[in-house]
Amino acid sequence: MAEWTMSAALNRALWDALIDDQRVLVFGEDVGVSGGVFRVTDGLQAEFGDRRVFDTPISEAAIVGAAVGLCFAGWRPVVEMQFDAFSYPALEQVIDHVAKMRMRTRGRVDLPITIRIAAFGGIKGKEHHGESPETYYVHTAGLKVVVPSSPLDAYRLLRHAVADADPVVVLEPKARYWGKEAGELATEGPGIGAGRVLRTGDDVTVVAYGTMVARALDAATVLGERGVGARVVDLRSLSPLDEDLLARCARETGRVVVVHEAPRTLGMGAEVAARVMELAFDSLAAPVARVTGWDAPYPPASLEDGYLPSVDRIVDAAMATVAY
Amino acid sequence: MAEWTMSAALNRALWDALIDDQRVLVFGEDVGVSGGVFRVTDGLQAEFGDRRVFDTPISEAAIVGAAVGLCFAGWRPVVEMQFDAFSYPALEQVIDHVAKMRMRTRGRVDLPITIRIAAFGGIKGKEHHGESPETYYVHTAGLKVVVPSSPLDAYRLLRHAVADADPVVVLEPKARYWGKEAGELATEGPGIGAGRVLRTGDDVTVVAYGTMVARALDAATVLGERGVGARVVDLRSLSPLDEDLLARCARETGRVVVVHEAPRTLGMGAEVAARVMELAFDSLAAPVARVTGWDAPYPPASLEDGYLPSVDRIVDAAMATVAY
Amino acid sequence: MDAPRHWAGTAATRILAPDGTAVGDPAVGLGPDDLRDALRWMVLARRLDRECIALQRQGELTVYPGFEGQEAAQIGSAMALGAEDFIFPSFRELAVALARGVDPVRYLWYHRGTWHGGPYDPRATRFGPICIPIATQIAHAAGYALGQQLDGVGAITVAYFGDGATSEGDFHEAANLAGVRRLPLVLFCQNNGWAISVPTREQTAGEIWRRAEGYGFPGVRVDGNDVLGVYAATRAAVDRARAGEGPTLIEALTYRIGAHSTADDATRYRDAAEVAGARAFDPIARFGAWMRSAGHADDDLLATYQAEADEHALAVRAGLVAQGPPPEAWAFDWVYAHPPAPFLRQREEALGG
Amino acid sequence: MDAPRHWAGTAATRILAPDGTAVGDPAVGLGPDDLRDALRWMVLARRLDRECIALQRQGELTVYPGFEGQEAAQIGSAMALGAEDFIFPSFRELAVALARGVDPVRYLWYHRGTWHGGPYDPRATRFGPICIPIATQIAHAAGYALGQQLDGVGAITVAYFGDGATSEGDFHEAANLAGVRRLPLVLFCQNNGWAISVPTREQTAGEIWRRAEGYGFPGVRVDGNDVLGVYAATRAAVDRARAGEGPTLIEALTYRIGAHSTADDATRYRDAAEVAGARAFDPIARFGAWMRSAGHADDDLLATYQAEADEHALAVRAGLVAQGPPPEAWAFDWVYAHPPAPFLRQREEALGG
Ligand SMILES: Cc1ncc(C[n+]2csc(CCOP(=O)(O)OP(=O)(O)O)c2C)c(N)n1
Ligand SMILES: Cc1ncc(C[n+]2csc(CCOP(=O)(O)OP(=O)(O)O)c2C)c(N)n1
Ligand SMILES: [Mg+2]
Ligand SMILES: [Mg+2]
Repeated sequence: MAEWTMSAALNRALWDALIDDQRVLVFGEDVGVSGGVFRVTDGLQAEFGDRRVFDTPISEAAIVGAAVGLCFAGWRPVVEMQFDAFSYPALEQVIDHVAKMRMRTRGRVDLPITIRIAAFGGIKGKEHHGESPETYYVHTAGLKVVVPSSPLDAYRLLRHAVADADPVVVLEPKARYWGKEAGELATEGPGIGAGRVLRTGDDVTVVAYGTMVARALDAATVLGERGVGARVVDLRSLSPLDEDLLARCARETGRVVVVHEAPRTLGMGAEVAARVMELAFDSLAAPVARVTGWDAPYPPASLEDGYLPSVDRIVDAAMATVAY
Repeated sequence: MAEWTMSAALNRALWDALIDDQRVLVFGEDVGVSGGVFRVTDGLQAEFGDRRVFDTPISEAAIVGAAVGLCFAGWRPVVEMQFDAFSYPALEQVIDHVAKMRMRTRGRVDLPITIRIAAFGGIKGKEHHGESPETYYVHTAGLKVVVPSSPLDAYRLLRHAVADADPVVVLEPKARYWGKEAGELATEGPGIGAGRVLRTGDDVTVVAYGTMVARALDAATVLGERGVGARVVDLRSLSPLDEDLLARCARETGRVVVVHEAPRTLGMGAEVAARVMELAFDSLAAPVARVTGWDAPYPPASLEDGYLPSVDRIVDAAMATVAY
Repeated sequence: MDAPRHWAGTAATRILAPDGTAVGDPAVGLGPDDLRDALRWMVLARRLDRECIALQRQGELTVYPGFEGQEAAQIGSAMALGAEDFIFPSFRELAVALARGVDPVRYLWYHRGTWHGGPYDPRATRFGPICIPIATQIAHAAGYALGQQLDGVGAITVAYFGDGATSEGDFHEAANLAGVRRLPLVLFCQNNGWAISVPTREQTAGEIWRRAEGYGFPGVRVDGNDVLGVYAATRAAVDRARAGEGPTLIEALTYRIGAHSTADDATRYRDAAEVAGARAFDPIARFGAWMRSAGHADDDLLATYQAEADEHALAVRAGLVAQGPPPEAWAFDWVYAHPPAPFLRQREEALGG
Repeated sequence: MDAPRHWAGTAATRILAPDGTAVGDPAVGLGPDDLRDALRWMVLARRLDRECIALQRQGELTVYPGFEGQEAAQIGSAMALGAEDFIFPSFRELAVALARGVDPVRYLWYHRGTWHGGPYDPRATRFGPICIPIATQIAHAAGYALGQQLDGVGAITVAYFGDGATSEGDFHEAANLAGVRRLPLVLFCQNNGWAISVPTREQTAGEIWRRAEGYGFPGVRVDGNDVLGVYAATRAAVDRARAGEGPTLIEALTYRIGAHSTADDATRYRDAAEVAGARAFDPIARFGAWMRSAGHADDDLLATYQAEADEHALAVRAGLVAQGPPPEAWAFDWVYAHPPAPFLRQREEALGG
């Protein structure tokens, strides 16, 4: 069985999308001959030509704005924002147009834009290279936002994103680009809007996404050793959220811990907590616990470990929740 | 006793700040001779000269970026973003620099920047003129974010914001610019970080800010007629949140409704709900209810009334919460 | 009379002098019928603009941004385009929309608060949504032009924007991208002297048309109140773009006779004398004078146009005031092509209640 | 040897030809000691740059962006500044920092992952924080220059940035603002031919120095590998700014000899031949040759500088590797001047645990 890194799986997803739909375009900074900082677009220009895969000037707003215009002309743009923070210059275009243009044109223009962003921390990178921008996108109505946690799922989610008639932001956990998974790449399986249970357990549900999924699984192992059955949910789709899954897990375990790298205040944990409370208040035996980055700017590499949720912090929070 | 519109109170706050501190500068689009779209900077240029109060080109990123540079030179910039959505082009500067520069310089450079934004809906304005951008700012660690709901408090909060050594985003509820309040303008009273109780009641707490405070008060009146004692909290400070007040009210009333115009998902309601659950879970008799704008782009004027939380929706949510 | 201040500096190309005498070759490629159409559109547009201001005063429109004085810039440029060409407007291009065949009632849904963006069909009219976030539409235009180039369809794109828009990063990024890829794009700047209360000289210390050179393509400065000059300049840019020679930046010097919008009080920042002076450069009077002298128009024709314009304006009014609020469901109906389940639940919550 | 491709077009001003012969007047205002200083800084900087690459390979730095080939552009411009002038750098200006007196160990904390932004004191050194979000620092520089202008202190500001940065909206907005307010600002662009993998010709179809005209101030194109030419051009711009005549855009044509950073493999997108060709234009060899021929330097002096550079590099290395991780509390210590209560509770939660 083939073994895939997430980078290679994403590369293959773009490759297959470019084959399947002649209207797919891939562009951004350094995605062409160089093949991308994380090699996700490696070889695409050689294969598909510089008409369909090309570099742009360093102009994030124009990259996204041009994608909007291309949709009017019936194209299906896949754009890359090189790192999380470098998507911010395009936020006006994303919020004002990408998210709203279909509504603004009363459905006459679909916006099948995929915005790929190398996101999240954990690679001891420089400042602006470790941010978790999901809140900015998830709060923006009109977008869909997904985060893969494994190579095979990255392939699936990116294929779904590119095929979707609506704009999808794909936050690629850069700390996982080189993680491997064996299996066949396939689009079948849970699509956008579905979470998945990666480990069963009945005492507490640990909700995570992206890089934090592996930590949640490690924490579940430790919890198992301590006699606590932790169910691990990979959210995958931050917008829309899989409400049914969250409600079911909350009802079945009565205790929920949510984990993310982003600062706590108005991080995804806030929405998961609020939604779980709305959907399953009577089943909750303890408050939903948030294990998150701190409400401070992402720190220098030397302090990264203290900022990101560690296995210990997840375990402690789960234990406290169970003991509540 | 003098009567003040919020526009006039804000104008006086800038006036007084310009007098009190010679390093205060006021700039932005149309703030000079025109005096601002909502007259908040009316007369300031005539009084303080175009050295301290001046128009800029239509360059929001450069307006905020220049404010950052001015802080290095020891100035205290107050910048205006003309409408909510027109603050988005500056988000990169806000997130990457305004929020982080003090940390980045290890405290050697303070960032006493005030970013005033005419925000929120309810004036039957055009698209991009009715947005609630608070989530983008509140989630961004390193900022402070306040929202006045009345003229006297607008004066107080803006004075505190300008005087603060940290960057403060002041979201001015444009639907309230012409609302009046009688009294003396004063800086004394609750500062940044403090909420306030505007109406007492023991059955349910309704948390709101900005324009929604008046609706919450109206709803409380209706609720009172139905025998439900609704306490109304004006949040005022979205970041930092007044955790003590929220915890106390949740404990005392056991039921909380939070109201805002922004879309529900990752709107302030999510954070209030999560925080209340963390701080007062055992006291909660019902899930925190969120009465909010829908998870859709802000609609055209003709559909605004169906989008914004109405008194009815607040009353219904409170009744359901009380009956839970 | 002095020309508006922002017309100083490099002389703009023109074919008709302000008094209507030809100072260049009026044979720009428009036949007598086309010329009369140009005049007719300008008359129609001005009349409708005034009707809109009245409609706003009467509460039938929310805020309305008038374009009086800019008719030549808008009609002259619009007429230089082919049916397949695509326009991305700003928010002040009702005259362009008219000439393009966009239903003005639908267009005005925007200013009535009935609908956002493009209430008309942007694909069918090849006229993009009205765009308020300054300069963002220029990037859309660059993207659309890129799509045309990739499709090899020989059509071109025009972006309209104001002097103030040239200060935004999006203008710059889109223009630079257009240069790098030699896009079939015309960047049409209506420099009307004002961006709300800020005069062009406080917007930039340079001349706008000169920006083009830094992007590696030509810039031209044209008298925007001379419809023939505008047509010729736009036509040249369009032909260039269609021939694969890349973008052109056109700075059309015109003047905003009215306030920024019906919500704006221009007397706060602008001398009445300036406006009065600018009226001497009126584009319709100029073109009308030439049309008469060239024998293409006479009093009767002008009276016919005026009558037609009255009728048109009243028909638009009637269509508009008949328009009630849209169904509540429209707040949800087109947000997503594939609406997610939680979104549909909210829709239910909103509309069921 | 052919000059790098992006040097084509308008000829750059230069004082020393690539072989070190003077083609302009070398009396730029630098005395023999200054000239020797310039050479010494260039030698020191190159040696330190190479040390940094070694340090990165050895795991003592995280990613490091080298500047080999750009020494003349950086040292020549830095030497044209007065002590009161303020610099807002990008992320590749270690040579400028050195000449400015910034402690290189502190500077390198950045690349070691010890601290973000400006680990040194930006106020004391008058050297702003290292800035990675492309072009954002140019707006800071404009703001600082505005502050200097308001204070009437006669000092000026310099923003450093690359060719790629000129495609960002922030470059444009800041430059335009500088023009409008005639700010005492020098916009110093090191056009090193590449923005990661993208060559300048794909970054823009124009010439960068020509952008200035559109903003209403002068642009100049200088041979960035000629330290005297760079000094003279910067000095002229600085004098202009100091005299209240406003900004200047300098495009210094140079070449990035190394990869974009230690994380980048330039062989994926760049021919070895191009780099080999560019080496023939080496700025240190050029200046060294002239210094010898002018009698300002000889083998002994160069050997001294080289020895000093070795020593310096090793001292920096020693200082750097001695630097352990900072205290955990630093993640919280400077976020706010007045830390709010909930923030302090989180700090407690983080550090107490
Ligand atoms: C990004 C953004 N910032 C600010 C505004 C507010 N605004 C609306 S129109 C306008 C002036 C535009 O001037 P110009 O580009 O010259 O066009 P004109 O109004 O003269 O047609 C401004 C600042 C906006 N719509 N978008
Ligand atoms: C806003 C933003 N977008 C993208 C990047 C990623 N990035 C880092 S360096 C670089 C190239 C910069 O090129 P140039 O301005 O020529 O400077 P040089 O690297 O040649 O010194 C890019 C695209 C970034 N740092 N910031
Ligand atoms: Mg204008
Ligand atoms: Mg470069």
